[in-house]
Amino acid sequence: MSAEREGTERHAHPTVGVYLRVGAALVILTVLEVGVFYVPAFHVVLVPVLLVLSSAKFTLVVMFYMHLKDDNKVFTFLLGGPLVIAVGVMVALLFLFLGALTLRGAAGAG
Amino acid sequence: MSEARGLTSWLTTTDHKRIGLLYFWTALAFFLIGGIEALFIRVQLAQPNGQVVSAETYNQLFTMHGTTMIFLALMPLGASFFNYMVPLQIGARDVAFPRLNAFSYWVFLFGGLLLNASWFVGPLFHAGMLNVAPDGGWFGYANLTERQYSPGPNIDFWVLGLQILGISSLAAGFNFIVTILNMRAPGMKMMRLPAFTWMTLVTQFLIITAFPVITVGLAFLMFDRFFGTHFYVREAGATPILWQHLFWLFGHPEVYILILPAMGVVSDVLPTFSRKPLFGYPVVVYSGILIGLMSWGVWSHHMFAVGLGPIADSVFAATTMLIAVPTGVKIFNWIATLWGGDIRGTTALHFAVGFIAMFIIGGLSGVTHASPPADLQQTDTYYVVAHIHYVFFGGTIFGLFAGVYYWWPKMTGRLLDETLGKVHFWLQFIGMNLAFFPMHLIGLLGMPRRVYTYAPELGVGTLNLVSTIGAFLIALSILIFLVNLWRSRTHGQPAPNDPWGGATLEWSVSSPPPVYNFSVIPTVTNRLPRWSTERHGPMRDPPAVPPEPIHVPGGSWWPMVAALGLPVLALAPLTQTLWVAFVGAALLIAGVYAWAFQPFEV
Amino acid sequence: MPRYRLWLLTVALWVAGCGGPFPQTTLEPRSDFGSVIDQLFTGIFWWAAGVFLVVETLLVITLIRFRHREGRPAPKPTHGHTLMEIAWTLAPAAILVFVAVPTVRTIFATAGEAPADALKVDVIGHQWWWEFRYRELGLVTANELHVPLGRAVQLSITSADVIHAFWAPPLGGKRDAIPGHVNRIAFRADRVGVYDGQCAEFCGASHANMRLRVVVDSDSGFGRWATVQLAGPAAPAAGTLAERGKAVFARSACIGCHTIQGVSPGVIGPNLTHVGSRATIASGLFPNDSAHLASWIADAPALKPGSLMTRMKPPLKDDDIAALVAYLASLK
Amino acid sequence: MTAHTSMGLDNRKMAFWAFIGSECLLFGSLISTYLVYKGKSIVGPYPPEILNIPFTSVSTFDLLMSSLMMVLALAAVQRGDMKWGKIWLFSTALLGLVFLGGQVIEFTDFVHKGLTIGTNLFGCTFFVLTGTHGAHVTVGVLWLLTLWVRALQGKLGPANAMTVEITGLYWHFVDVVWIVIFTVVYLIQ
Repeated sequence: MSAEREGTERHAHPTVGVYLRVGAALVILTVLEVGVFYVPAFHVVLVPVLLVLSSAKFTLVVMFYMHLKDDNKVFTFLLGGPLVIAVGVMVALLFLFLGALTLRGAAGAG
Repeated sequence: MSEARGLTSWLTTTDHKRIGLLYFWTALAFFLIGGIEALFIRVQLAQPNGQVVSAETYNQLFTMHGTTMIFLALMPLGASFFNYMVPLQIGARDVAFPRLNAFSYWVFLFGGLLLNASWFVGPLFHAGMLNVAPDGGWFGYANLTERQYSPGPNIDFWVLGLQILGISSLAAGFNFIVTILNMRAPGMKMMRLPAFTWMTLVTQFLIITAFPVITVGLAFLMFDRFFGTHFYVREAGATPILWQHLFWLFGHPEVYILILPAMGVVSDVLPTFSRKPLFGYPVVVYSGILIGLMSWGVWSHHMFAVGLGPIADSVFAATTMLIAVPTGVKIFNWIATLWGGDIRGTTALHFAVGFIAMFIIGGLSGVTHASPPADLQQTDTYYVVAHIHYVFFGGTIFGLFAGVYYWWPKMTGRLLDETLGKVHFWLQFIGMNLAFFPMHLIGLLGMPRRVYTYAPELGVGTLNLVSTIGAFLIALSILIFLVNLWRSRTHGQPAPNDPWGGATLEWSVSSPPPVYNFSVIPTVTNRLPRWSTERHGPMRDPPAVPPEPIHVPGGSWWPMVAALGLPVLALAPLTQTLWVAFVGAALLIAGVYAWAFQPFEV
Repeated sequence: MPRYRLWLLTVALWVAGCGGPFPQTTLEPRSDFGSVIDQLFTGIFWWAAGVFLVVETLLVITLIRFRHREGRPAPKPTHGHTLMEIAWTLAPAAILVFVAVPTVRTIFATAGEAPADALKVDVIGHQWWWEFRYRELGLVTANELHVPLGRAVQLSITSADVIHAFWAPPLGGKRDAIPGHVNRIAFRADRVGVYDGQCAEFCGASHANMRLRVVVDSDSGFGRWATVQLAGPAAPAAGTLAERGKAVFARSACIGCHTIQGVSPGVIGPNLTHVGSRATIASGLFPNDSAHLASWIADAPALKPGSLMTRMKPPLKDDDIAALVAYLASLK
Repeated sequence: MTAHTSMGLDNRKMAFWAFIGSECLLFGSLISTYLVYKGKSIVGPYPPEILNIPFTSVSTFDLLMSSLMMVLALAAVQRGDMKWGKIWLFSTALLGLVFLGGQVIEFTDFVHKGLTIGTNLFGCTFFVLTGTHGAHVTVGVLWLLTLWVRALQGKLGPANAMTVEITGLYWHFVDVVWIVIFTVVYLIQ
């Protein structure tokens, strides 16, 4: 056996207690999201607040329920690489389509 | 442990080597079909006002030529080598998921057959033969492909066929990523992987990320055509440009999906025949990864004429030009590999060097249309046709032929004839330059691409005739290649384990390898295991007879049954018959369940 | 003419044996827009040619010098060289700077802006013909674009159906005609003449037959042309064949698609008010003479696959067609 | 069966993560399209007139809870507690079914209010995006029920914990996608 083989997989899964606490956090975050949506005072910052809250939920599920936090980094890479590309593509497309007016600038085509 | 024989054993096979051969022969058949389509195109254009085929037929020919060559010939020829060589190169007994591998092949075959069936099934749609093949171009620009402008089933075949082929590529992508990351022999660290395996890995990452995008684009088109949505319909407030973005988001990575495997082959062939390690191996690997990454940031350079605005044009021009850097680095490393070597001019080396020489031209003309204003004169003309053929023919096909001549003895146990091989090479080399070089001029002189006819006043008749002659030279060279393949069955010299003195693991087993590949899984201690360098001697080849019995997994029908569900599902919208959809779904689900619960040990 | 172009053309002529003229060449620009693109391309071409020569020479020398010879000692297993790697990473990057800077400069210079006094023309692509609308002059024509010499022209390009691309190579680069979008190009023609062009984006069955001509007139010539176009249609003299043709036109399906000012309002096909003044018919496919016009009217799809102008049902009688031809030819 | 692998990781699990990576691009493209076409509909109904936030919040809550059930099922199977393993697996599938039922009610309601897949760009993008998600949920429910039946037959035990873990990966990913859709489609109008 070469040194590269690191033996069988370590099962460093969280305990049921952690699962329950994460579940509670997810519920609270969802309540916050819906709450923010209904409070007029928040409407100025609605989009950034919602994006932060939903990323938090996303991260919690991926880290704890999908065990990425303690699992092999290869899995993080297999999710993270494409995720970065997907987000990059999304931002670029929004820029190309919605930013068209400013982007076109001198071209003035629109 | 002896190999099963007979038709059933091939239909149910899960052996990566057999699947590799199936891929090879199927892709070769499609390559010939695509080539015949190309000859029709060239005959039509041999002179102005050509009358050989009608406008409608011509549009089907160039659409099917592009689609066939890209999805049914070049990608699967690459896949044939992934299948056959990657497990051998990493010291594995098979891929990670042998049945998924069979599934990929069958899906590819059925998808290809569905696409090509469109040539003949016109009468079923109350149209003539040769009337309902896809005719919207391999790029299928909306809104021309919408039902309003393409009412027939032509585009339906294209959309459904590509969706099916995408599933095949995706399944193979997951399979090979896991195989390469997780099935390596002891000691085969990532930076000891042969360059071909590395480029395969990068290619698979591009496949699993790029294909979902085209899947979505095609799904929108499918919904527009069948279910009355308006994803690309201007009248509903949508824009057909969305299709172009989705298509090229996939399309540019696709270009590298086609070229990276060929680069990998060349990176393996050059060291073997110059008897020198690949120069700058880590740099070649990293530049391959970089090219893969950068291919995600350049797609809009296919759309400079769309009018995205000066800022977007500048950004995409810059990223596109930057890609030339890692590509150039690879070329310099290949030349440096040859430099100081003891170069044996085998056919495989001829093709590998031909790849470099021709790919340089394709790369440089690529830089000329990375510049948006210059591209405004070049895009959609024959200049770009010249460019893509220097990249795909001079590049990918030369690279893959290098692979064929290099690995044929390993795959069949017979050597190909070197004299015929060199005749093939030189004819193909001259033919391709005759066929494609004049296209640069034809384009600059103002002939657009995808035209079934052109006016004599354009002044490009003679150049087109030269190009047509070149195309027939290529056809002749391919005939010689086929003769060579055929003759090798009976006249080819039996191949020893290692006819070339290769450094990588595939040469340490018999030709063709036993069904279990390695009698003993090798333990790898360095990057060139079979060579002696200043630091180490060659490793010992595994014994010819396994010291203990090796379990070889049996075959399975279920991957094929599940795969068959997909074309049947596709028939439902094509024929507007609902019950067919249920049959297809039932086949797919039954196949998957039976497969999941069938005992299968690797 | 820059030297490289002479060289290129020489090769082309030598191969072609006939040697042009090349009415759609991109290598002899006839406008400011065409010229800046040409200069940019020339620069990049020389860089590319230089790199091509250096690298291919290096490759060939390597192959000759290190070809297999009996008794050659085993090669030294060199694995790489960091400095060289850095060098051949930086070298192409440096060259690209020389390509990128003029590129970006030209992008902004050719972004489609024209001076306020530019002649503005709307270009609308149709399957498979071109419509040109001169907004200020209030005139509409098809397939033959007239522009004055030396005056800036701004084209606003769009499409009525699928995506096309407007391209008149001697006058500059192409731009896509996209339904729902307007793209602009601007140019100033610098030589009187007739320049050919054609649709450059695949747009269906008759994509190859969607041609166009740009006529660059002298200032006075353009004025004369515009005056003629602005006038109403010529009324055929009583008792002539042309007058009968007008009657045939008015009672047959023609009026559903074609405009003749004061006669019919159709907008699906090209405006025919002054069709007799055009040099070609069927979007640049055929010369505008009575033989071609007659066969075009009789069966357009036979001459132009997929043409929306279908065969007349019931077919027009030969003498009706002759009358129609006379009428259309009279519409100077 | 865990064959010895070079990274010491389970093949199927690795393939599944690659699949999930691939799915990121699938949903990324769908969501991009939704955003690009946001506000481009020429005719109504428009999102604010039709989206029912309280209803969908309950669906979201339901799907989050199903994810919690899923991890509890995994934990139970891993420690060999097949009684609770079966209970949690079934609850997960049940909550998935409830979510699907909610989607059916939502879609029917929209159609009654005049929004079909062909009505406008909002209809196109909304139905294809959430429909694709719903199709994923459907596959997940079938998968979970299959596991549950296997468990009832006594064919699922701690030795198959990896199968349950992979099912969980899929299920959580479907949940995560919904988290994004809920925010992007429903809350950011």
